[in-house]
Amino acid sequence: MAENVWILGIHMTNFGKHRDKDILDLGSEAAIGALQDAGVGIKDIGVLGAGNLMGRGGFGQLLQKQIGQTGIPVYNVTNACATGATALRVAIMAVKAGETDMGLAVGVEKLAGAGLLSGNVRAAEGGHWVRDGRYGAVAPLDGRVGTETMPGVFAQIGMEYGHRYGGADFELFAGISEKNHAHSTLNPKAAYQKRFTLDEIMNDMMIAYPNTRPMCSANCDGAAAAVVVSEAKLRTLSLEQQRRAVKISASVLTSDPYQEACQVLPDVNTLTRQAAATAYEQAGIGPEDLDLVELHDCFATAELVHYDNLSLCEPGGAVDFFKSGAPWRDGRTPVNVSGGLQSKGHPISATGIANIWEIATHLRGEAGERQIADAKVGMAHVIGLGSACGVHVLEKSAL
Amino acid sequence: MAENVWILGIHMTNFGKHRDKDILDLGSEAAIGALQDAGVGIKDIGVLGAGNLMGRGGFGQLLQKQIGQTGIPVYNVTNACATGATALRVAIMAVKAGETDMGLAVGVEKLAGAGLLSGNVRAAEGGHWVRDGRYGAVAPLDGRVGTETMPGVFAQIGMEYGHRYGGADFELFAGISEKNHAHSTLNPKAAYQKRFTLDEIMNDMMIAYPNTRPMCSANCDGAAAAVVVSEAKLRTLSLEQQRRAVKISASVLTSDPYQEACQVLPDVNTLTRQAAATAYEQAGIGPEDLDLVELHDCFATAELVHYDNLSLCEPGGAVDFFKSGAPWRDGRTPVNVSGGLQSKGHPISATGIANIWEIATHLRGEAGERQIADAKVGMAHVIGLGSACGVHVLEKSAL
Amino acid sequence: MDRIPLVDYLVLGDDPHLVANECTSCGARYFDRRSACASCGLQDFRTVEIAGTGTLRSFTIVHFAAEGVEVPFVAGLVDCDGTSVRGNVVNVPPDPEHVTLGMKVRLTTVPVGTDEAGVEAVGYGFEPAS
Amino acid sequence: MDRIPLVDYLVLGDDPHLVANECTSCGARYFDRRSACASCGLQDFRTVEIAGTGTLRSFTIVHFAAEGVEVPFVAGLVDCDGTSVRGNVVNVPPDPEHVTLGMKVRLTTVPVGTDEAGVEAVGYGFEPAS
Ligand SMILES: [Zn+2]
Ligand SMILES: [Zn+2]
Repeated sequence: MAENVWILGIHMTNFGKHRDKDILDLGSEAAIGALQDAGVGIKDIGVLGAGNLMGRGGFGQLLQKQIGQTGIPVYNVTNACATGATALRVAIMAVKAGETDMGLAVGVEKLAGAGLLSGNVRAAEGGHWVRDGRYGAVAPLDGRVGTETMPGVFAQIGMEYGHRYGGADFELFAGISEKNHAHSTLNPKAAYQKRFTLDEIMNDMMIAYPNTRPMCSANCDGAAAAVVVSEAKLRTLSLEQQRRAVKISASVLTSDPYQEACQVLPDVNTLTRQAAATAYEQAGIGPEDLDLVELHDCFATAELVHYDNLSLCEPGGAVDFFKSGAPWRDGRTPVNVSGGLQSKGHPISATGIANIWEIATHLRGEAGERQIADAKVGMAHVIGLGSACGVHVLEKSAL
Repeated sequence: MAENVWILGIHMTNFGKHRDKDILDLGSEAAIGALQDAGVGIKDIGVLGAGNLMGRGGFGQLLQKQIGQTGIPVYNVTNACATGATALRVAIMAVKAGETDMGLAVGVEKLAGAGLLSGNVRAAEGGHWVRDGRYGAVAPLDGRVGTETMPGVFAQIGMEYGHRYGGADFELFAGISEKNHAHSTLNPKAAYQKRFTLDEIMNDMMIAYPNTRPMCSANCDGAAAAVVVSEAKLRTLSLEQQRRAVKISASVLTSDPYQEACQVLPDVNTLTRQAAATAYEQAGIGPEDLDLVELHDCFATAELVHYDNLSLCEPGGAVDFFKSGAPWRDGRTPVNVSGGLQSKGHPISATGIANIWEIATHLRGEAGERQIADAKVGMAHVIGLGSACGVHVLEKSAL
Repeated sequence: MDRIPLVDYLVLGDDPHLVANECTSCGARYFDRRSACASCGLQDFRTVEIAGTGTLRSFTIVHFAAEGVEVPFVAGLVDCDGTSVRGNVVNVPPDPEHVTLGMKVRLTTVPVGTDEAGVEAVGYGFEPAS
Repeated sequence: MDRIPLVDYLVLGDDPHLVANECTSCGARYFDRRSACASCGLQDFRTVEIAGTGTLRSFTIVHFAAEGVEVPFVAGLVDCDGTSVRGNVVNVPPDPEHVTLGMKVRLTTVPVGTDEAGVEAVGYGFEPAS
């Protein structure tokens, strides 16, 4: 039985526009912040998991040149929007495998002003038709055979839930966004901290029905980093470090198992359900024990399906769950009290560590104005299309 | 103490030009080949480490759609030319951490006809000078402040060794290439299987003195994959599987520790020396125990320094080591009997698994015409600039 | 005039229809070429015809898309007798009053364009079937 | 005419020279901006001048390079009194008869070009010092 792994230190930069900072500035700020929060130095670290999608590669080693080149193994990882969680998992695995007793995971992205992230970039061919790729397509398929835009893909994912169970209309999805923007007003690190009325959200610019602009995750710049430590090592550290440490009760990464329709619409449900089920089992808790949840609301339509996927409600009961007020910060299971990706922002590779920072900050009782009182257990969920799903359950220290 | 991990199955595609195959065809061929070689199916696999540098991302999940979507965690990794070894390390760590008892690692690249891989692609700016990046450069530095081409960088790495210890002239470097091309004639999977004379090598097209064209690694297409298994699980499998399994006696990944000159010329020495030292310690063997070595001869000038870095010779003794004939296939420590990257080819992300395939094939006694008789212990070394170094020590099964 | 399908899995002619590669072992269907079956891992496939009518299981109305894509358009997911198909919903106003979950649709062809050699590329979509 | 250095660490004027950011704690030197010291992790730097003469510790003669780069040219690694510097070896024929390991070199400036505003960019190289 491999030993428990804890978060010793964690840091998130402000999310938003950082015009004068490159990915190394942001990554360094997060990494150095996490080390300081942990009360350790770079020479104490035995492994680096590094995540960055939009840069030119080799981010981990570039970061070392800014924070300390100590010869430790570096794993540059990518898993779309789950890249940060994947970097964290690698650091955790190295500790569990006994290869080191302390690891660092860093995720960073510069995305401000990136505009619409779309899948299909193949240029139309001049001259004559040429069959290309595994569909033998003679022209780009985006827009001709459905959509490859993220707002459109996730709109369909939400609408499919509505088709299956009913009750998920435009206003309901907009209400989810209303909640998250309301939550964001208490988060000084969020890219946007502005409350919107339901009307404002529904009458804003339509991106992909039913997702209007405020219902979409905000492209922005940011970084987050975490120091993880073995329980044996933690017990040798100061009482203050032990008190602030956060237990990783579950750490799970899944990919999407085959499902009939997954070739035409990414299935974000099955792999999330499996990740959550495994996480509850690893942590020995149930959804009713969660004091708060940060889930991957890349679009308002996505948040709805994950209430169900994470078993926060009965199967098929996500609409009722939302309507009951449960996921508001004063509800039964507060969801995305950070403001979620729609207002906090979504610097892709940072997201899967930033959501853990949010949970950890509440468990430590350091969340200031937006503190969920007496939070003891929380869950962080992230999903990257392709697909990869990361679920972590975190617990307040009882050391 | 985490348990031992073994290679249960391993496969390498032919290296060369695969005009009608995409990275998924090649990756599938390698993965399915490794599974068949292991005598298991995709449903037995609990983790996937996936490496591909030049594709559009998410290779691991794309591969699953070709060989089986089973929901297992996928880690897409990159570490320049050490990407394959990094994918393998992730699979090994997952097994060591007790997260699964069987893992798959796959590396693939399509590089045929890629031409020179150069670092600096910033376009010259029209109009007026603009300071850019952390050097405040107003124009691309490649060619103006030294070279960023790989043949040039590694030429300097070899020449620096010559400056420090003497004796490393053009002819000596060409001789290393002569050896590897001679070795390649016995390897049916090599991209090039042609013997060159020393004169032919020295009079071929000069790329970056002292590296002529045949002294440079060959861009080509290819893939390699390995199935790793815990020792406990292996002992439940058939006697035939146990007999053909190869023990991973050491598995090490390092990055480059700070050294005075590393900011101006990548230091491929220190991290390789550290990786090798750790590997010898993990495996409980010394360089004198190695029956064969596959090392990262991305250029003839690189092979020389790694004789020393891997302690195949006394410190400073690489020139004498080569002149003694030791690294030829009939010498004391055969190096790159596969033909090395200069003739076998270097499909980047495949390389760090393909070199392990070569060693494993000899340890199993299945290397045909190029078999190193009675091989019991071998070492595979790979390095990616940035830097990352992977060293594995493999041992013939005694089960 | 010569015609070429937008994708390999669209068969033109008198009765345009979609085809899929069906795993002979487990029955999983793929519109693209697969090295092995993502469901069961086996490597034997046969070509099967997909039903030309179905139910709209999900949709979105795309207002922002990549350059060159005409908006708004309706992207949908259609259940064709058990096989899920992705396609645009066409020949209907692109608004939530006219496009509704569960509506019946049928396959139709859509012109894509003509190349310099005079070959017309033809795609597909789904139109209301009621 | 206005002049601008090719890189921040080149100082033009009567006595052109290179400067580096030196870690005040461990003395490690960096030509680029660093968030913290790669050697010791601390974050305090001062500017120091680099010696203008040195020894050629390694070189290559590049015959194939990216588009727009003139070849052949000599890329070198120069030991300037303990600080390693990357730069081209200039004002010497680019062949192994004239460029040799251990040769003494000194810093010199090299024109890069002039922009539309008439500003000349100036780079640096090393030339034989004997
Ligand atoms: Zn099947
Ligand atoms: Zn320092």
